[in-house]
Amino acid sequence: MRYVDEFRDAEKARALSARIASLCEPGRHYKFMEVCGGHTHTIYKHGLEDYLPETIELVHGPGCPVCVIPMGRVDDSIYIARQPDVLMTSFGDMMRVPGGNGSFFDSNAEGTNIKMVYSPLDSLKIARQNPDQRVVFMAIGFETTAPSTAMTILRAAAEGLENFSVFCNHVTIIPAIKAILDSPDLRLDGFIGPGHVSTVIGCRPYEFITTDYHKPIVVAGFEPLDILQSIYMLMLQLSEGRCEVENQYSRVVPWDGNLVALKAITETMELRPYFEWRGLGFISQSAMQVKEKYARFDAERIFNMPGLRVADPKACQCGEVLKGVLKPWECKVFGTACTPETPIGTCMVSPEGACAAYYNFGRFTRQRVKEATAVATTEASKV
Amino acid sequence: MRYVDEFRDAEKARALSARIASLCEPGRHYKFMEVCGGHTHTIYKHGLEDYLPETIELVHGPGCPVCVIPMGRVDDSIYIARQPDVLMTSFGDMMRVPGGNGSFFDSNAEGTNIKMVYSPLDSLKIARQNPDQRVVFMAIGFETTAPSTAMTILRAAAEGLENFSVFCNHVTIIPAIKAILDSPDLRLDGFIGPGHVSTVIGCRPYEFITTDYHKPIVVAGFEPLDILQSIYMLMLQLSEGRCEVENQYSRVVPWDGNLVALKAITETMELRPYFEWRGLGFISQSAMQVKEKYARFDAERIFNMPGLRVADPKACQCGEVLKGVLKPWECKVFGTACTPETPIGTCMVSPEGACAAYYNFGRFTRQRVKEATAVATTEASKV
Amino acid sequence: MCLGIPGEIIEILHDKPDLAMVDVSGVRRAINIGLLEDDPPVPGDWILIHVGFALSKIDEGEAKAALEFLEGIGQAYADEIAALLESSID
Amino acid sequence: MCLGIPGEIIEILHDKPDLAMVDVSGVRRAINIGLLEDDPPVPGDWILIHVGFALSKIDEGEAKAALEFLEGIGQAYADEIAALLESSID
Amino acid sequence: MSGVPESSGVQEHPTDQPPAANWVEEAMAEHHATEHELVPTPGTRHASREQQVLDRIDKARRRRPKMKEQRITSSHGAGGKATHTLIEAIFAPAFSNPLLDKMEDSAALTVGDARLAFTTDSYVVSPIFFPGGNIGDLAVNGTVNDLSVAGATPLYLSAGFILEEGFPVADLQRIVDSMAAAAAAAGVQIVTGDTKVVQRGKADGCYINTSGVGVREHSTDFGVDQVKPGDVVIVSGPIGDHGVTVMLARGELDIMSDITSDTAAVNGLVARLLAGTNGVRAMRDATRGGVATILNEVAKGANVAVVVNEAAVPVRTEVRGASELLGIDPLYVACEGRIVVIVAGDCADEALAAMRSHPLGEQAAVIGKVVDDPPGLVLLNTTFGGTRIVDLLVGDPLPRIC
Amino acid sequence: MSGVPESSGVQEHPTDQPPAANWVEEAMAEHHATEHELVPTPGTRHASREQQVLDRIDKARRRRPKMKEQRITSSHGAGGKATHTLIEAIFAPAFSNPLLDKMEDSAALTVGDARLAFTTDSYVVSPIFFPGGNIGDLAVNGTVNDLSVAGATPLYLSAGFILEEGFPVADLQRIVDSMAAAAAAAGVQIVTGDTKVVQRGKADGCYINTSGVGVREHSTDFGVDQVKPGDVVIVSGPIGDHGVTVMLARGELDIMSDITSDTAAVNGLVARLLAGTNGVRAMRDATRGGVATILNEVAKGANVAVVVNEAAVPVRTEVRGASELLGIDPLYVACEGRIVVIVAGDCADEALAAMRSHPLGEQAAVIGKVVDDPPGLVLLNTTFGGTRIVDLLVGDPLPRIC
Ligand code: SF4
Ligand code: SF4
Ligand SMILES: [Mg+2]
Ligand SMILES: [Mg+2]
Ligand SMILES: [Mg+2]
Ligand SMILES: [Mg+2]
Ligand SMILES: [Mg+2]
Ligand SMILES: [Mg+2]
Ligand SMILES: [Mg+2]
Ligand SMILES: [Mg+2]
Ligand SMILES: [Mg+2]
Ligand SMILES: [Mg+2]
Repeated sequence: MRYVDEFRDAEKARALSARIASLCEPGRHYKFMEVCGGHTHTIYKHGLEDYLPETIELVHGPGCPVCVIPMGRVDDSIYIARQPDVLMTSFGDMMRVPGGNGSFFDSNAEGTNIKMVYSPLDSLKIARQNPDQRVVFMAIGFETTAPSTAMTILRAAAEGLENFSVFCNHVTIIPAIKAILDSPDLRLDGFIGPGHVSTVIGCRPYEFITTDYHKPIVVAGFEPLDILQSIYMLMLQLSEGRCEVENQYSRVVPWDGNLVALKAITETMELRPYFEWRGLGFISQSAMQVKEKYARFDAERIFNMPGLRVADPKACQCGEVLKGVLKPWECKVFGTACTPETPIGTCMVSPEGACAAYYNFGRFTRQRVKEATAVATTEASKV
Repeated sequence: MRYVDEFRDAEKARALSARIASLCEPGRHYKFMEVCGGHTHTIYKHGLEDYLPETIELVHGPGCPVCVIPMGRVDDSIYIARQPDVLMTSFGDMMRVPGGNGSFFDSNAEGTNIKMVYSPLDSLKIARQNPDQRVVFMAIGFETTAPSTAMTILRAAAEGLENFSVFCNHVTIIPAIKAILDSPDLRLDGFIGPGHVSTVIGCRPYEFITTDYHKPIVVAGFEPLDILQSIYMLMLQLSEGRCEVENQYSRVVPWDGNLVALKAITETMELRPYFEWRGLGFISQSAMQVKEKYARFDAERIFNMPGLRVADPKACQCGEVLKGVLKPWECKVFGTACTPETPIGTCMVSPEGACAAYYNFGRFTRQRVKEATAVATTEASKV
Repeated sequence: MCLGIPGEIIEILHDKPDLAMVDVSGVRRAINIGLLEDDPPVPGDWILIHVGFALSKIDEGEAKAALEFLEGIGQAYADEIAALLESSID
Repeated sequence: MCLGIPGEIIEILHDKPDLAMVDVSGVRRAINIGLLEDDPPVPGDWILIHVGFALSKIDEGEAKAALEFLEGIGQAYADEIAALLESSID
Repeated sequence: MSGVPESSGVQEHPTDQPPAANWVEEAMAEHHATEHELVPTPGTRHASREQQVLDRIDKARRRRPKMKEQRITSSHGAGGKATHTLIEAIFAPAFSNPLLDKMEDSAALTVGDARLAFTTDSYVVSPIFFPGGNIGDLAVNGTVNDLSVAGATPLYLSAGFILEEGFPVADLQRIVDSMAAAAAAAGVQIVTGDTKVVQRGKADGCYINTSGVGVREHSTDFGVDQVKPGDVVIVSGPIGDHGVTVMLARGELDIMSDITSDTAAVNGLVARLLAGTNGVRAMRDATRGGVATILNEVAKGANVAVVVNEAAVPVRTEVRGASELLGIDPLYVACEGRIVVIVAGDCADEALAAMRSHPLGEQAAVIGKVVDDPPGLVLLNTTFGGTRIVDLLVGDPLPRIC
Repeated sequence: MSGVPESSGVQEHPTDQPPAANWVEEAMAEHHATEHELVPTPGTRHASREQQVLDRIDKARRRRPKMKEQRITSSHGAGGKATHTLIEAIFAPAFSNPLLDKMEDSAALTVGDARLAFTTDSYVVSPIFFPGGNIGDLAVNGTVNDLSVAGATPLYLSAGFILEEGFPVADLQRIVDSMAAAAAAAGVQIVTGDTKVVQRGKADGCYINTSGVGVREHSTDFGVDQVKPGDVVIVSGPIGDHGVTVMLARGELDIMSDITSDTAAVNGLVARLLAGTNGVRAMRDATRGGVATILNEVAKGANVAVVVNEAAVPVRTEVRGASELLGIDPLYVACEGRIVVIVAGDCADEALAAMRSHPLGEQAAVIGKVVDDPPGLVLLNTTFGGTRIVDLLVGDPLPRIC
């Protein structure tokens, strides 16, 4: 696959890996946060950490848009889905995320009709095909996805569709990064910036990280070489004493973002005063809501949801895990109250979250896995 | 079972049979019509003809309320059932009766929702339980069943039910008998009168049969001894030169009928100018429709049915078979165009109809069946 | 025409006086007795049931008379058969 | 975050000009290109697809530059390894 | 309103000749096409016109049955004529092989030296729970029974579940526990299984398929083709309990009763029977379609007549009451723990004695006899002393009003 | 709107403390109940707090799995973790017996001298017709394959149909014809059957259960418990074709492709393999859950580690394209004509050669190796040169956006 396979080349990875190792100051431990869930996925899927020296640690950030949706919003979605004649749509990723009373799958088992769609536009098609149903698109995602929702609202408005609305759960990444940066016990050395968010917002919004917090950030692509190169670029900045916003992903990310996309968002949505993030609590101005002008497409205005919050236990320590202060197993509720089947915090929702990964495979050290695969490779090559 | 088993006693049947035989004039052939499908069923179910001499023949009349419903009315019912949000109810017997495009079963296979009910009142319950459905009771039956429909309409009116109506296909027996009597080639010697119709209309309406047409009639019960006794009473009238309306079924049928039931019918229904009978054509004033006063419960007024007729082939000769003029196999379409799977005339709809019975078992003479069972009984008694 | 089955009134449902619980050989159903309002049945009465309605009361006396007639014919028949057999023995 | 996949524009659907047929390794889907209206893509262009929308055009020059950089590093690494091996043979 | 109209009489409809239905037109075309068949060919033996009509019907009947419907209807699942047509028109010709063509309750296989029986059934009963059982024990017993009536000892069962999204786990647990108990009671093991989940609205809670393997230890083969004139027909107990129970359990008829399903595994009963007599010709469990359907299959399969003595057929009082009220005939109502046995006439006593010695056969009764003529028919000597033909049912036994 | 808010920061919600979800309260209660377990008992070896946490998780994992859900959800049918939990929590304990407990694709029976294999599967695929096949050949091939991978020669199949009222007879005919053709191609006979019709809206057109009986002619028993470190893993061809085909055939994703299902009977391929080598330890067909699920079953069943070489796994270009677009991993996508074979390390070459000599195995490839540590895990050497764990899937492979 063009623009994919070239960036998965093991040969080049080995070279980068050597460069990175050569940049490590002896005795120093590095922690970089990959903000984005997509990066976490790439790192996991390709086993990228095998290319990093033990002294470089990657911290998985809050950038998985389904993982951060709090239980109360899942419950509100189910509340809407239970209203008469409602057909709800959402992305496949949302289906298994538990609310206070189970997930969308559980809710469907009790009679709601929540369907997966590949694109928000598919919800419009469903709405046209089912004029007697009220189709509600449960929208999630960061700035990457918000333009698609915005375009969908604009299209619905242009068509005058009357049985379509959006339950808007779009979140913005900058306030989440800021919340982490504001923590007094922060132990991060730099950020791998979210490449696809940046196609929309560009690279400028990260400048405060370098100017106000003096941490380097490299906006990175999603192939493993992209990430490895970004780490190399971060290490280079650190070793050279620089602290800049750099764009590793220049083949896709324009420095100024996508103005058409930003316009579509600004036309249809506005910032909320605050929004709850699973495991992180309330973060001000960290999410979007539908503007008054498009009120007729706003499920929050159409359906009178209870809007009840579901309390996370006080012991929940996602914030600390995200900041790299605590190991997953050090969280008080890890493995007892908080498990992959019943995740309380954001790090437990996706199997790639730090806590879920540790829960499932904590007993198998990376070293043990590497030895096993090395043995197998050696022996298999004999075959 | 009380009032049932006593009237199924073989001992008494043998005695009656001997009496009947003794009343036969040598060389004379007798034909009696049992008007009622219920009687046909009893005769068939209990093998009653084994008790009759060969010179007494029973002709199965037009009194099976589902068999006489013409294809057009079945099609109209299906048309109604296909309208949005319609839930139709009817009796089990109707489900298999074919219209021009198949039966209710076929129609359900294509998506309609036609449910069987035991009682018209059950349709009201269904209407209450499904306020978003338009429940239409497809009513069939002679005067026996019409009061139940009438009471159901009155109950719906009293409750102010807004999602219930009746597609009225009630027919009246007297015009059908008259149509048969009016035939120039009539070959009947008397009538076994419909016992359960008579619980409602009483015995007086049959008087014209004796006064105008000089044929005896005995209103009969539904156990085999009831029918055998009625035949005995008919034979006795013939042998004594009498011609009267007699009531064999006096334990159930009052001479004057059921005035409450008649009042309920008159309150809610009125005669139609004419109505089509399957295989018999149009008979004037032979069916009921809902009165203007109860228009809101009249499916014929609510739904704008096409009311198309489906033509019976000209060759159809049900009238002649019913009057005893033709044997089933003498009908031109018998066994080719008209079969039990695709019945054109009324005599082919129910397996007990003259044509269907002959189609299925014509090759097995009653004599052959009797011999077979006699052998088995003799041999079995040795066991 | 139309299937009619005898059943015994077990109980008039006092909350719904036009309904009676009726027993048919050990199975029970609530039956509408509104068509018998001129002469309402009581527990122990037998009625004729059609599509959930009681169409008429069953007259025990008439039933008995009918059976007696049938038994009479049966007896006469038996006597004749006996006489016939006797005569053929002779 | 958020899954983005490169695809090649095969055809602009002229009846629906904000839709383009896009090929991803032999499978095809109509993708909304409305977000690229400032610089509309043409057949042969590569775009980044996210939830049915084209988020940006892929810049071939930048991609080439990135790969050249990586190859440069790779070459340097290979040279070093070779040098290392040579030195150890010596 | 007295029912007497002022004037009456058959008359023509005032409008033009209406169109005929498609099927009527097709049927009439066929009619005209075959009409010439009735003209006696010179030189051939002259048959009466009646005989010619009968011959034509016979000829049509011998043709491979065709599905006239374009869509599956509920009748195709009722076990009567439509089910037989579906099987004969679609399944039998496509899958035809000597083992299948026997159309027995289970296939008689031979693998190496092992004589096996193999059978399958899916269970879709509604409601899933009913007095006397549930879909789970029904599924185990039904397949055990199809093996047993082939004279096989049931050994191993498979269990395939199709679950509807939303089905309560507690209900599934109850069903599974019933299956385990039924398997233990019948002495069989469930050794392989499968579970599928379908979307809400694509099933009815829970469907179960069980297939079963048994060993045929008797050297004789049982089967309908072994039946001969002179044999007698035995049923193992009162008929119709299961069918009436389920019909009433649906609640739509509002009829109350204390009837419970007869669901049970009959392998013990069959073992007792086979130990007690060598005269068994054929056995079937009288499920969907009831005893009448089984006997029609026997009559047709063995080309004999079966004569049943109505008064001898055991039917519980309540089953009779419900049947009279609904206008249905217990002979067509399903049992799930009753078997019909055809046994050589001179072995009837020992067969009956053997069956009656088993709890499930306490009320076993000889209900009829096999004779040679008229072949293919089931005849009934009625309680009333008359006779009639007991045909295959056209559809389900539906509640009737007339 | 630039994404940069004017102010930000974590803050408390302005309202009172909201109620906790029930399950959170229960989980917290459990948490408090087990908290004391972390206090090291005096006199016992002092474990680190991390080790204590891991021990506690391990202990919880070894408990018999409990169904947490009160209702069946679609995840229970997806073949991943929820399916395993359902089986282990509900079916396995109720039906437990030595044959079932092996949890193989088919049960290995012995009847008399005959060594048999017996299996069942229900098919509920939607859509019923898809490029490359339909529910009918799928049902025949699937059961043939479950017998084949047990090392058995498939002989006899049952066919149980659940038809929805209204299902077109023409579609049924097409399905039945496909089944007949598939049976003929695989050399098996459909010897017993059953048909049920359910009300409109109580099924999805047509469901089919097939069960199968085969004979195990090889003296060795194949099975996951035979797998040993040093064995190699072979797949018979490109993976994921069937699952991707069906996913796209539903039409909801609006993705076009020329991919067709790989549905095929593998008994010929297996026969070729077994003729070519004595080294086969275990075989499975990689259906629901895909190759990854099979390998997890192997790792757990044999208590070994399986190491897969990602670059060696054959995946068609289009399958890869669709998978990338939808964010799913071909390792989890169902095949219906591909097998995973575990073979002794020194027999890998002959096994591969044997498979490649058969049309269905032309693209067979060694994809991995069995080692002893860490037991129970599937590990992947990625194309990129990294490593990762390939776990059981939590639910269906769903289209993802992130
Ligand atoms: S265990 Fe992990 S995910 Fe769960 S609450 Fe604690 S830190 Fe958050
Ligand atoms: S065959 Fe019989 S039922 Fe059919 S049209 Fe002729 S007379 Fe009527
Ligand atoms: Mg059977
Ligand atoms: Mg069976
Ligand atoms: Mg059911
Ligand atoms: Mg069976
Ligand atoms: Mg399976
Ligand atoms: Mg398998
Ligand atoms: Mg299987
Ligand atoms: Mg389907
Ligand atoms: Mg399988
Ligand atoms: Mg069956």
